[in-house]
Amino acid sequence: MSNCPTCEIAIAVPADAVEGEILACTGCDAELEVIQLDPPSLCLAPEMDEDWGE
Amino acid sequence: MSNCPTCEIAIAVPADAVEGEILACTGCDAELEVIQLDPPSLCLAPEMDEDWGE
Amino acid sequence: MRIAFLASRVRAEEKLLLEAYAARGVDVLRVDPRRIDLRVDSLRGGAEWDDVAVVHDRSISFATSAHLVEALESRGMNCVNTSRVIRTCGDKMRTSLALARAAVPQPHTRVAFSPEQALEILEHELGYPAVIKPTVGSWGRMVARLNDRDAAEAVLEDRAVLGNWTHRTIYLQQLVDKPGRDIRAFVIGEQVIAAIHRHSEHWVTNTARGATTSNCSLSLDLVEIASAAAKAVGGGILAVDLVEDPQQGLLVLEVNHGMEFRNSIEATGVDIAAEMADFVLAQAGMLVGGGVR
Amino acid sequence: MRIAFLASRVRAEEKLLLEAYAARGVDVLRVDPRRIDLRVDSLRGGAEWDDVAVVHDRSISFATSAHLVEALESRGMNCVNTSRVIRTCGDKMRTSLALARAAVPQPHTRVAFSPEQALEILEHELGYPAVIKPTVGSWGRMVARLNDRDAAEAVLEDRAVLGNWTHRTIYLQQLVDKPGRDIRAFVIGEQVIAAIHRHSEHWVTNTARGATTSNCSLSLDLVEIASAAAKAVGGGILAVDLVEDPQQGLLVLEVNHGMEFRNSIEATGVDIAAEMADFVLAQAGMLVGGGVR
Repeated sequence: MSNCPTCEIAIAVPADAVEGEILACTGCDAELEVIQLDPPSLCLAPEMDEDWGE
Repeated sequence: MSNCPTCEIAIAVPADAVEGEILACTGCDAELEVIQLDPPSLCLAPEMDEDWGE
Repeated sequence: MRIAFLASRVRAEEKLLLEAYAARGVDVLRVDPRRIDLRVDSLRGGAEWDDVAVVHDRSISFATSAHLVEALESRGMNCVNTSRVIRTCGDKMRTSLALARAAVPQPHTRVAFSPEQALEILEHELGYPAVIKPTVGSWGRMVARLNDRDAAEAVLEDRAVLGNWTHRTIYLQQLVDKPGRDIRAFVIGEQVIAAIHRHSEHWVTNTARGATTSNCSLSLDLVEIASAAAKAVGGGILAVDLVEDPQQGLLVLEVNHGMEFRNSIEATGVDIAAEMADFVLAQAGMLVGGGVR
Repeated sequence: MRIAFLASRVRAEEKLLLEAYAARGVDVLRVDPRRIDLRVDSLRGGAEWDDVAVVHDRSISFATSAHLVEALESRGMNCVNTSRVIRTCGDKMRTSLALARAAVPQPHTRVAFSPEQALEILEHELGYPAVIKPTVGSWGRMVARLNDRDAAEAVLEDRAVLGNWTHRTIYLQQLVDKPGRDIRAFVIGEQVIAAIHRHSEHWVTNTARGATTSNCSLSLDLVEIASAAAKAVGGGILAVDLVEDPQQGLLVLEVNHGMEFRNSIEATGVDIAAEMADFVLAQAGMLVGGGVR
């Protein structure tokens, strides 16, 4: 478990999560990035930049 | 002769001027571009862009 | 031997790719570009790269991709895609030129370097409706439909005032009267492995903007033009976007070097991640006769 | 046969070049990029280019230069400088990589793709004072000296918040303790034709920022490193900026593809415009035995 840095709701980081994965917060819908796995730690995902994409 | 589009002072466009040449206004120091030679016509030169230079 | 996998944001695609490598027993060095300390004054250093046989780039930023891959290539590393392909696909004007050099059909496309000239082209050549696209960018962002001169003047002024210098190259295109859908063809190496239709009520048919997908059968025409487009930009792992023009037939809109494909696996029945992983491994001589070496 | 001269803003340099061509009796097609209607979907069209033997690019915008020259090269035209050279010189990270590949000495230089990593590099590798430069840009603009961590944090945050995506590639360099001056060497083809010292009380020694110039004699060392730098980026008409480091000797800072030279003619006694014009004409086979054909 970890907490959303925006709304502080507890979030279960899936067992198969990897560093860099994006999760949607179940409380406030914020985009969160898994920055560490053990112990799980979340931060707000960076905003989309203009040159991002495929 | 032509007039500065900013301060309206009369400006003598040199005989050897070419299209695209930049003149400094003698009245207000504005950067002016010669956009036409015959008859001479001046406009405010575009502002410097970030990727301009050598 | 191992592969290096460049990714910051791990999307559904990156998870599928990492799973594909794991299923093949491949040792993967995950590299987050945000944490790389890159020497550019010398090609020495970086012992962790010594046993990397091939680099699979999945960076989400065009600038990062292009710069980082070029730095790794400078060290002699084999990268998929190559920096040349990334730079060509990441800039729509350069893509158009590459397609033109290979005589691959595309919509009528013009470039201007001033808003005044852009308006001239719209008024006297392309007509309305037309489309303006930023040369760099994805997911349909800032791709705008110009239905008349008023719209054109507004958008051109916006970008001149609000945009940065990369918006000064103004890329204009005829609007193709497409039948509510476009086509995305997945090309790996020389091979078109699958294609989808993207359907939308909106004139932008991008899944990032809500388009739905269905399988698209691989006609001879489609295979020919999609593989020609991929070859034109330098080849690799690519997604070619096409439209069906009622008069001109299939036209290539763009070629993507960092394609997303999560919605295309079910639609096509093709394991795109597996095909990609096998191609990358083959580049490093790590895949022989269907197995990992 | 004639030459095409690409320029929007006509600076002192462009006037000198046009005069040099006029003095040689060369027919010049002046082309203002702001008024070009450029087809990129096909290589046909543009009859006015048919009798152009060579293109001399003096566009002041990097994006315009790179895009337009590549489009003209796609039509088979011979351009000075080439788009490859423009793209390498116009991006400091790519310049550094090109110099590194050719083992040309340069200051310690690192690149980061996140502000956090940039701070790591400053704290643990480069130390303070250090220099941050935008990868694209000239005239010393946004080249900032970072004397401590506070300055680094401020500038990195500014560029992350206020900058565009081209600022996300963070280029960091050791500050060279130069003796109040740097060197600019003019290289045409394989030849170093002249060099100047640029003197300034300010640590940025750029004439656009008030530096004064004096002649710099062409030592064997200088000629060797400047011509190696020019060759490393692809050759052409180039200005190589160097600093004299007390320990490391001559180091290359950057290579300019669209050099200014108005203040260097008197200082060096070399007619730089004439040398440039002759080089361009020679590329087109228009200069034979010292005269124009």
